[in-house]
Amino acid sequence: MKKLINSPEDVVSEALRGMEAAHADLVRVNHDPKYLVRADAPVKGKTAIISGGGSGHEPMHGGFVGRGMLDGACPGEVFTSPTPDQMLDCTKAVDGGAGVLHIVKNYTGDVMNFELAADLARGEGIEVEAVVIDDDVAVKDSLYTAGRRGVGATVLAEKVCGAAAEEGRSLADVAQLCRDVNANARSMGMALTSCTVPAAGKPTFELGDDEMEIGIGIHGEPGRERKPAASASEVTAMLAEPVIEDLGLGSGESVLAFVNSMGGTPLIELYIVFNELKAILDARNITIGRHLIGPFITSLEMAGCSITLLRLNDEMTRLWDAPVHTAALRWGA
Amino acid sequence: MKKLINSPEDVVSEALRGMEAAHADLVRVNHDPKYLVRADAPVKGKTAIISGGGSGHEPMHGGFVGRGMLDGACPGEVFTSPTPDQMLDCTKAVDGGAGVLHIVKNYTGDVMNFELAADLARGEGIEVEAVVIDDDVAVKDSLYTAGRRGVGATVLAEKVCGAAAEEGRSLADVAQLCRDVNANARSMGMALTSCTVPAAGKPTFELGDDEMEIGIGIHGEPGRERKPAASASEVTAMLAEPVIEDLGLGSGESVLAFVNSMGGTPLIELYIVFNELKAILDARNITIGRHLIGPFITSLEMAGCSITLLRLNDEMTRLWDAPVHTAALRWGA
Amino acid sequence: MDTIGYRDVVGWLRAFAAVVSEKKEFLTELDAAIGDADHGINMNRGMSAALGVIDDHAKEDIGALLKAVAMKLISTVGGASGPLYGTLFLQMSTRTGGASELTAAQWVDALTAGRDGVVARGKAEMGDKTMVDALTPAVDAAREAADAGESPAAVLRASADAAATGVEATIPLVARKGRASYLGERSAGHQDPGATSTYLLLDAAAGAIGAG
Amino acid sequence: MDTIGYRDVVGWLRAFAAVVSEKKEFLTELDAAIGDADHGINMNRGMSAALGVIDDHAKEDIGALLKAVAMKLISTVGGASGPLYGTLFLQMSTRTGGASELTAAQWVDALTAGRDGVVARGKAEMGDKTMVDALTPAVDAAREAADAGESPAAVLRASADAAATGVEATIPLVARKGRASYLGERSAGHQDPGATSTYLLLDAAAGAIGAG
Ligand SMILES: Nc1ncnc2c1ncn2[C@@H]1O[C@H](COP(=O)(O)OP(=O)(O)O)[C@@H](O)[C@H]1O
Ligand SMILES: Nc1ncnc2c1ncn2[C@@H]1O[C@H](COP(=O)(O)OP(=O)(O)O)[C@@H](O)[C@H]1O
Ligand SMILES: [Mg+2]
Ligand SMILES: [Mg+2]
Ligand SMILES: [Mg+2]
Ligand SMILES: [Mg+2]
Repeated sequence: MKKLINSPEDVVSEALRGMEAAHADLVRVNHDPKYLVRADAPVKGKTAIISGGGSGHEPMHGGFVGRGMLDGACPGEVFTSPTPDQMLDCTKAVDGGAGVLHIVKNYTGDVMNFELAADLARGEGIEVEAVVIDDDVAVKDSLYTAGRRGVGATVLAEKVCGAAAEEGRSLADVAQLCRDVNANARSMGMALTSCTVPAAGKPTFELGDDEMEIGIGIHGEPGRERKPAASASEVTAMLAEPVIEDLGLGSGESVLAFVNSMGGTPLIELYIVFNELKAILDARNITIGRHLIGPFITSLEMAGCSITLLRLNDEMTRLWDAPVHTAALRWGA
Repeated sequence: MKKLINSPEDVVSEALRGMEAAHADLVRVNHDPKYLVRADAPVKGKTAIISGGGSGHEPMHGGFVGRGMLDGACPGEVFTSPTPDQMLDCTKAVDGGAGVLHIVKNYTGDVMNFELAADLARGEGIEVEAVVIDDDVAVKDSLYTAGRRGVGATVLAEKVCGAAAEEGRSLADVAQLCRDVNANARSMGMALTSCTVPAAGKPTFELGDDEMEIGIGIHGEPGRERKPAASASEVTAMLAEPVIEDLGLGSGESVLAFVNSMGGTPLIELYIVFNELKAILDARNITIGRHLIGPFITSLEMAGCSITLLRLNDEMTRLWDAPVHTAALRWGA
Repeated sequence: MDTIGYRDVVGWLRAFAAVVSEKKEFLTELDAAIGDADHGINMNRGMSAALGVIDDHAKEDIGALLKAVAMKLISTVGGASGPLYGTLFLQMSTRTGGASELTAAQWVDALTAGRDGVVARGKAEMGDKTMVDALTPAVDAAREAADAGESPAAVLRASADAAATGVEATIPLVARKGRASYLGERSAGHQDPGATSTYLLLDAAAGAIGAG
Repeated sequence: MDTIGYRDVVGWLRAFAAVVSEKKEFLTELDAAIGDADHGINMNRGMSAALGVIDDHAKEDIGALLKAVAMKLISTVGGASGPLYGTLFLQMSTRTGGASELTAAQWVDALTAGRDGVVARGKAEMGDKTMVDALTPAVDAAREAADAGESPAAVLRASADAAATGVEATIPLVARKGRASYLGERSAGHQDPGATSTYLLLDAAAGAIGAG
């Protein structure tokens, strides 16, 4: 394992210190327990939004804390859910009296830890709603399983809900919007290489020189299917088609197309994938109303990409366009 | 070689089509010869700035075309300088009557091709100035060699000069500013892995499981020294110290600190490096006035990072802060 | 010995921390195959922290000790195993508050409460390929042994052996809860990491307390 | 034959394109060792495009053909070799404009002009580990043979052989121009890719024209 780190145990805390050193204008960092909140938190009277999850997905979530997006974020160990005490303290630090939305990715660990935290926060008199994001079509959604994973839609939900909260919308409203985004977004990802959890020291899985994993999540866990590596055009179809089907997207609709690098795939390849995605959507008369291209929800240095489509309506488009000023997403400010 | 591409020959043209599909609001793309210009080019009366170089360094340069930064960019084949006909046509497409600055990275190929293009453009009555960026302290600067390479300072020069041009400054002024930025910026990079040029199909060099290259450029070329892999703290010192020495930075000065990923190094590690860099600069009483952290001048999927320091003065700080709206850098707009 | 004393419980927790530290890589490898390669790391982070709690614990109150360990695990482990192990200890603590020694029957009651807590939190059933597949047979075997009037040492041994069998039984299963469930059919053929650490927990009890 | 005709020049350029395509990987490997692994790809892209120019060229004017090839190389090769090879052919064309055949002496004049153009553009001297290290000995050997009244075939063979020796001589050198110079001492021990392709160019001339 070769990484630009000092020791595996210190990865998360030192990166957090780096964030603190760089972005003091945007965020305030707490080190024990670990969380970060926007510099002006708590914003009185505003619905607050926090998220959290394992580290290793940067810039998510810490890079999305700031005006127009998250009020706070809780980084866990690499690929490991944060703990309820982090979430509780972060919830208290951002609550401006209008309640706090927890945006939770659907992983057993995240869900259980956020549940514990929400119980504790409610016990201290803070209004908390939790919305679980589960947009990954690679996983069969069933009553008898853990259900779909939360992946790319998380980034979109954090932006759209962040804008709504900034406009002064109530906790109930913002939570409903979050559910709407989740209901209208689906994702699918693939990997060309594995990644190495620093504390484990070796790749989570091994892929042959001409193999790829289709349907991976964001934790370096293997996907549903191992296949021979294929062209960008074939891979894009394998990802986009199940997403389009599952969303039931029809001719004339408009989407936000999010082409995400898992970390190790360079931008030049993402644009090739975007070009293919455009062709697939054009052929179905689906418009790309907005887009996001880059490494936003990653798995350390994993090579691969994911595609997320969000069915847009006028309100979501407007909220997407609203000013945002965070370390990783910024416009109109 | 596993990449999200269709065929090695089509990488650059398909990625350019992806840029075109995504960023029609920001750029206009010409396919033969290949170049892109900001959507409103030529801007009448404004000094225009173009740059160009091999592809594989994305987002540089195409991702920096737009208001407040570049007027145009010419992408070559991967790691290969573009050709004079691209540069000539791009120069003509952006010239608003106030002349065109060519920002050229100091590589034999880039310099010679831009020289040819400038001669041709001048022949057609366009005023052209060229500034060669050579900020890489890993290379000894000598009359008898090709001199230092142009690396990270290129991004900073493009931003600062782009802002100055937007303010209406003359070609001579903007060119002088570009020389000032170059004179006050130095960089050093390192790699943990090689990268694979699509057309070559295998890694440019091989690094052992516990080796790193110190003093690499941005073309996947080997560096000056192969060393055992070291901690983030040691690596940061190896990069930052020669930069600080060469710039002659003293106590009380302020810098723009640019911590760049070569492509495959994830953001979490960049923040660890930034944290170390902050400690090194703090110890010398050098202030980080501004910063840039992320993959901005990359070498495909190479793992590694580079550090660039730019000595700031009030004017450069102001120009750095000025609004910019490009695919890859955006603020204040 | 016909009871499990406070010192036995301390010995058990220390032994569990030791074996988790020793088998950290093994547990992580199991998780790499069907999860995200952190189970050993997670459990070791938690149990190392718990050691501090155990050292600092003065009062000979088994319930209070188990509760302190539970809270430490909840705040240090994260992931799925943090709330699950936290809940296991937390529920055990509710049945052992104030006690400085436990009969075999009391132990079985506590373990049953712990198992019920895990099921309530994680909603896994037998056969879902989770720690429940080790815990439930262990509870059943312990109860049977206790009902038969066996010594605490024998009860603990019986529950550890049943857990071992339960772990074996996870191998062919297709996971239906937790991260491994995303793999679908591909999860079959691998031993569940959480079930494995649960076996280590119960085996540590048999070792530490049986020997004590 | 005592002159080099238009068809000979066409044969030469086609043969060069063929050998570049065949040795593309080899040239790229040489460049991988001390450069950026693209020299074979660059040259092949350029010469493939040049083939189209050659096919389309109707007039039996050697200078016009060389100029067309030069412009095509400049606009398709990129990198260092694009302007350098472009300049080589462009300067050769200025000495051969309008001619449909060349004497050995005229050929040597043209090659000398080409070499001078490369030196003017790239500012490399002998011993800098560049294509100049193949070109300059080749020019010298060609001139000597021509001055001695040898046939064009012999002149071309002499220049190709000298280029081969020049390529060999680049191996121990430390590069002082181009990308390889960034390696400093580490560039020693490797054969220069541009010198190698220059040898292939001159060897193609000897093969195509000597045989014709
Ligand atoms: N819903 C559940 N109920 C019971 N146990 C579960 C559940 N989900 C996961 N587990 C257990 O947790 C183990 C994984 O723990 P760990 O790797 O530490 O957490 P994570 O899956 O969050 O990385 C699994 O092997 C399984 O035994
Ligand atoms: N200044 C120079 N003068 C003459 N030849 C040069 C010079 N710089 C580089 N070369 C030649 O160019 C070759 C490299 O060409 P190529 O790999 O195609 O371009 P690049 O270095 O831009 O990738 C070198 O092997 C060398 O022979
Ligand atoms: Mg985990
Ligand atoms: Mg090159
Ligand atoms: Mg796990
Ligand atoms: Mg080269």
